[in-house]
Amino acid sequence: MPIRFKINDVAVEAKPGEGLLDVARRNGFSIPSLCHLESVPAIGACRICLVEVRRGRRSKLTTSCNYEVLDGIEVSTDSPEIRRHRAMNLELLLARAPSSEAIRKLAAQYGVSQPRFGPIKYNPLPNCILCELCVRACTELGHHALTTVGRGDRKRIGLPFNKPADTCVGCGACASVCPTHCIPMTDTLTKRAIWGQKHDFVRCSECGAPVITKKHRDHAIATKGLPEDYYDVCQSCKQIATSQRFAAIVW
Amino acid sequence: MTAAKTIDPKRIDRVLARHPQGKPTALVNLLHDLQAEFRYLPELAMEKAASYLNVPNGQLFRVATFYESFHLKPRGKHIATVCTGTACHVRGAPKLTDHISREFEIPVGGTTKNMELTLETVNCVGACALGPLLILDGEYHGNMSPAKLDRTLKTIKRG
Amino acid sequence: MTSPFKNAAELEKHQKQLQGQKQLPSTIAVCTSGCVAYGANRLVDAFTKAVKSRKIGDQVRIIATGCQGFCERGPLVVVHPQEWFYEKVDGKDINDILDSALKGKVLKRLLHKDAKGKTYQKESEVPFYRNQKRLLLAQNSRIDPCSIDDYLRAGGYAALAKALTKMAPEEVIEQITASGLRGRGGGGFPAGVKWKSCRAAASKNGVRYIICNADEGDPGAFMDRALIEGNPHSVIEGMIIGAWAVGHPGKPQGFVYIRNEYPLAVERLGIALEQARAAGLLGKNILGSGLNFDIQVNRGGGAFVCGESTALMASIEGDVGRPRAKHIHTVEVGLNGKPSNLNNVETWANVPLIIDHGVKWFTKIGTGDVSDNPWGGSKGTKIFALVGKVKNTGLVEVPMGATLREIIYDIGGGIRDGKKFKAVQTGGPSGGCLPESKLDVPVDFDTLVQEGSMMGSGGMIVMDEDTCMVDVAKYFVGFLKFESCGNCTSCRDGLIRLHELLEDITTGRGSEATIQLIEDLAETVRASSLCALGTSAVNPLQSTLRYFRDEYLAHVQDQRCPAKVCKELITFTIDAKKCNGCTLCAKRCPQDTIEGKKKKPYTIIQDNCIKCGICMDVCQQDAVIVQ
Amino acid sequence: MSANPASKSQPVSALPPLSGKPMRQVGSTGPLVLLPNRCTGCRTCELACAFAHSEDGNLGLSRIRIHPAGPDRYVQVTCLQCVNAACVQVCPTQALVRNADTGAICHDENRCVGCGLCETACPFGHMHFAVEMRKPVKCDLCGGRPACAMFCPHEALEWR
Repeated sequence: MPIRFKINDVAVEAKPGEGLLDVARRNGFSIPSLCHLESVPAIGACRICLVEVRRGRRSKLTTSCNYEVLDGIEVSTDSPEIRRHRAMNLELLLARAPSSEAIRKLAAQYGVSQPRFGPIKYNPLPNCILCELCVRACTELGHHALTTVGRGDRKRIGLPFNKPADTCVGCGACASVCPTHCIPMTDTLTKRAIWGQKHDFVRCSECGAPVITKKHRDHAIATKGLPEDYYDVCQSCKQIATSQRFAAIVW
Repeated sequence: MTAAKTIDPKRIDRVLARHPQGKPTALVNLLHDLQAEFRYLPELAMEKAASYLNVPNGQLFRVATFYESFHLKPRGKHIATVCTGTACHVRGAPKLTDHISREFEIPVGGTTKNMELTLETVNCVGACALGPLLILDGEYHGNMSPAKLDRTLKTIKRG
Repeated sequence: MTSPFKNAAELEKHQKQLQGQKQLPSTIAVCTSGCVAYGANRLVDAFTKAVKSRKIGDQVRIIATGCQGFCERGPLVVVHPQEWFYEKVDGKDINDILDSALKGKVLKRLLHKDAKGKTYQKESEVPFYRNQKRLLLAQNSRIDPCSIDDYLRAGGYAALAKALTKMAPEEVIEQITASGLRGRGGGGFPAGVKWKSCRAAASKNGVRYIICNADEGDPGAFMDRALIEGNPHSVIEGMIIGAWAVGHPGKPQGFVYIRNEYPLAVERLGIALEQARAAGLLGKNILGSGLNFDIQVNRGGGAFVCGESTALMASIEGDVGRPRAKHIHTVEVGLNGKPSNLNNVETWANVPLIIDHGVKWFTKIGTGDVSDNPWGGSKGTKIFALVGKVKNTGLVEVPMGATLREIIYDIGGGIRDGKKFKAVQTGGPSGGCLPESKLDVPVDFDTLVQEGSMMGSGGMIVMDEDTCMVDVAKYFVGFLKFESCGNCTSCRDGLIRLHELLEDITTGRGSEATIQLIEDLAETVRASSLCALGTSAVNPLQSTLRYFRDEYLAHVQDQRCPAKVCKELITFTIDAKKCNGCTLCAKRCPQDTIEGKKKKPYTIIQDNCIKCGICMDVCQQDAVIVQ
Repeated sequence: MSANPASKSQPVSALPPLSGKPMRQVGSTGPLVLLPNRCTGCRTCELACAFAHSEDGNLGLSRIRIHPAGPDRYVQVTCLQCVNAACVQVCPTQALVRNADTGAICHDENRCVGCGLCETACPFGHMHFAVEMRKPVKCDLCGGRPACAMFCPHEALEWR
C-alpha cells in the first residue's frame, strides 16, 4: 500500500519507510539540505531541510530528511518561519565554514552574507560543519575508518584512536561527499595522501597515470569480484583502446 | 609524566571474560570495568574490547570519547572531583575549581606533572544539599570552601 | 530466604511469617545516602562495632538506609520503633544513642530544634517532614535496602502477587490509566496510555523491552538515587508488574539504565536484583503465573543526553547517546527496533502503590484537570530535590499541586542567612526560573509549563538575591553546550553562540543588540533542534529573559551586575573604617595583591586582583566590600 | 548479485557489429546509434554535451569523445549503457540506476558517495570521475533527447 500525502497541496505517493526529503526531491520539490544522501542513514544534522508537517490538528517544524512519510500528512516546504530558522542555521554554519562556497551561496539565498558570530573556537578541521556525511559514507562502504569524537562543543570528526586506520583504503569517498570540501586529500602520480597516511596508487600500464589505490583495488576485488586486470589501465587509455576496436570493426 | 607501565594483556582478557562476547549491548559496562581495572582506558584494552564485542574501532572510540566517565589518559594518584551541579554552582563550586587549578597549576581534566593529582568535575552526584562538594578519591567532602580545600588537599605533593 | 516462591500463596505465607516475627527492641537507622559526605559510613561502622563490643546484638539492630530526606541536618539517625529523629549525629554520640535506645529514653540533645527553640521527638513531627506527604519515600528511613525481607515485611511484592494472580495484563493497564499516573521523568506522558500502545505494538518474536530510566542527569536532582538506594525493590516490583501488563504473554525483557556516578545505587540495585531472582520474583514462571522476566543493569557513561529515551536506547545498544527523531514512537520501534516501554524510576515506584491501594486512593491525591490537555491533571505525589539557598535542603515529597511557597517556605524553611528570595529553578537544565510573583503557582505538570518552566524530574533550586540570573542562564547554557550530543547545528552551534553572547553580557561587552540576537537565536534553537535537550535547552535563558530582563539590562546598559557575581563587573575594596589590619586577607590572597601595615587598614591593588573573593570570605570584620 | 558478477559484463571483443544495426535494445525509446563512418571529427557533439551538462560548457564534462582513428577517420565513444554493466555492479550505494524510459544508466547524485570505483570498473573507459567535482560523469542520454545526436551536423549520431 503506497503512502499518500500532500506536499505544498500537491498529492504525492511514496513507499512506506521512505524519507520525506527523498520523496519531495523525486517529485520535483526543492528543499535545501547539506547533510543528506539517500544512500546513508539520515541523521538530521544540518537542520536546513526544515519543513512544516501538519498531522491532523497538530503542526510542527521538522527536518524532512529523517522524517518517515505518513499517510495524510500535509507538508509545506516554505514559509516565513521556515525561512527564518533556515537562515539562522545557515548563519551558524557560515560562521563555522566561512570559506565554503556551497554554504556561502546557500546562505546568500536566505539573506545571510556576513555571520554575526566570530570564528568558532574549537575547530580542529577548518570549515567542517560536522554533518558526518564522511563518517556515514565510510561506514556505509564498510571501511569504518572515520568516526566522530567527543560530543557537544568538543565534537569533531576524527580517526579511531586518533591514528590512521588500517581499514582505510584511500577511496576518497569522505572527501567526495563533504559539502564544504574540507577534508584534505592530495594526489601525486604515485600516492594519495589522506587522513595522515599515504596510499600507493595502481599505475596505468599504458601511460603510468594513477588508477586507484592499491588497497581500494584489493578491497574491490575481495568484495565486488572484478578480475584484477580491470585495474591495470586508466580510464583514458581504456577509452582509446575502445575507439581503436570500434575503428577496427568499422573499417 | 612517569613512564607508562606496560599493560598486561591478561588483565584485559580477565575483564573481557566477564562480559558476553560479540554483544555490543555490553559496551559501556565493559568500558567501565576496564577503567575500574586500569583507572583509565589504555588503547590496547580498547582495541581488544572492540574485537571482543565485534564492534568497529571507530564505534568504540566514538563511545569512549562521547561519555564523560571515560578517561583515555593515565590519571594521577589522587583524583579531586568537584561537583559542578546547579546546587553546587550557586553555592560556589567555580571557586573550588579555580582554586585547585591555581594552586596545583592544572586545568580541569588535567594532571599534575608529578602524576599526584588529577582535577575533574562531575555534573552532580546527588548530594546537592551539601554543596559545594569535593570528592577526593571517592570520599565526599561537603560544604567546601577554598580555605577548607587547602586543609583537605594538604597531603598532596605539589609539582 | 530459603527457596524461591512458587506461587502467590507461598509469598503471602512468608510475608505473614515475617510480620509475626518478634522484632528486636530497637532498630537504629543511619542514612548512608547523601549523608556519607558527612561521614555516615564511619558512623555505621562505629555503631556496628559498638553493638558487637557491648554484646547487645540481641537488642539493637543497626541498618544503613537510603536517603532519609533532611540532608541539611545530616548525618541523620532514626531510632525505631519510637521514631526518634536525631540530626547531625557524630561518632561521639554513638554510645549515648545506644544507651538511650536500650533504656527507652529519648536523647534530647540530638533532637531537631526549630528557629524558636522548640524540639521535636518524632521524625513525623519535625516541620520539614510534617508538611510532606511521603508515600514513595515512606520506607526510606525504616527498611534496610539490602534486605528483601524488610521490604516483604513492609508489605512489599503484595501488589505483584495481586497483579499476577488476580488481574489480567489489560486490567493492570486499565488501572494505571485510570490512576492518571503521568511520567515522572519530566514529560508527564500518561503511563497507562504508553503501556497500552506498547502492548498493542507489533513485535515479531514477542520481545518487548521494559526499561527503567535511572540516568538522573539533572544537576541538582537526586530523587531517583534516593529511591534506588533506599528502596530498590519498589522499583523492581513496579517493573515486574509492567512486564506483566505490557509484555505477557510474550518475551518481556528488562533493563535499568543507571548513572554510574551513583555507585551505591548501582550496588544496591544489583543486590536487590539478586535477591529478587533468588526469591523467584525474577526469572522463569514468576509466582506460577507463566510470566518470564529478568532485568539487566546497564550503567550510563556520564552523558546528560542519555536521559532522553532514544539516546538511552542507543546507549544500551552500545553506541553514543545520539537521539533520533521520534515521529515513530519508541513504544513501537525502540531498543533494537522492538517495542519498548520506558519509564522513569519514580514512575515505576508508583506502580505497586497504585495496584496495592487502588485507583480511588491514588486519584484523591494531586490536582484535578488544570489544562485543556486530556490527561486528567496531575495525580499522586512528586518528589523534589529542594536545594540551593534554602534553609532546609533535602528531599521532599508532596502531593501534586502543592505551591512553590509551601515547598520552599513551609518545608524548606525559607531562604538561608536572612537573604531575599529571588527565583526558583524547576526542571533542571531544561526548566525555567520562576520569580517571587509565581510562588503561589501550584506545582503540577501543566501549570509549570504554562509559566515557562517544567516539572522535569524534580530538581528545585532556590536562588537568593546573591544569584545573578544572567550567570545562571550562562551556567545552564554552558552545561548544555557540553552535554549536547553535537548532532544538530541549531543545538550544538546555537548553544556555543548563546554561551558566547552571554559571556559578552557578563563581561560588560554586551549591548541591547546582543540581547536581541540572543532572543532570535534562542527561538531557532527551540524550533529547529531534534530532541528535547535541544528544544528545551533555552528554557532557563528564555525564562530569565522573561522574568529578570532588568538584570540583563543592568549588565548591558550600566555595566553592572546587580547580584555582584560577574567578575568583570565588580571590584573588591576594603573599608578602611572597618579594617583592623589583622593581615588575614593579605596572607590568604593568592595574588599577593593586598597591601598594608599591621594594625592599619589594608588596600587591594586592583590591577592584580582576580576577584576570587577569598579576602571577603576570610575577613572577620566584614570590611571587604564588593561593588 | 552472482558470485562473479564480472563474468556478466561484456568483454570488448564481444561487441555487437556497428554497421547500421542498433547497438542496444534496452529502453523503450532510442537507442543512440554511433555511425563513425559519417563522423568528420568536428566535435560539435562534445560541445553540445558539455553545454547540456554544465552552464559554462566545460568540455571536461562532456560525456562523448571523438578519437582519431587514422587519416580522416574518427570514432565517437560514449557510454554503451551495457546490459549487465560493470559500473552498476560495483557501485556500493546503488547510485547507478537504469532509467526505464530511456534505458540510460543514470548517475543518482542523491545516492553517490564518490568512491570512484565505477570509473575503474568500466572496461571501455566511458565512466569518467571528475576529480574537481568528486562525482562521476556519464552519459544519461539527456533524459531522452541526447544533445549530441540533436546537434551532430552530419547525422553521425542517430537517436532512433
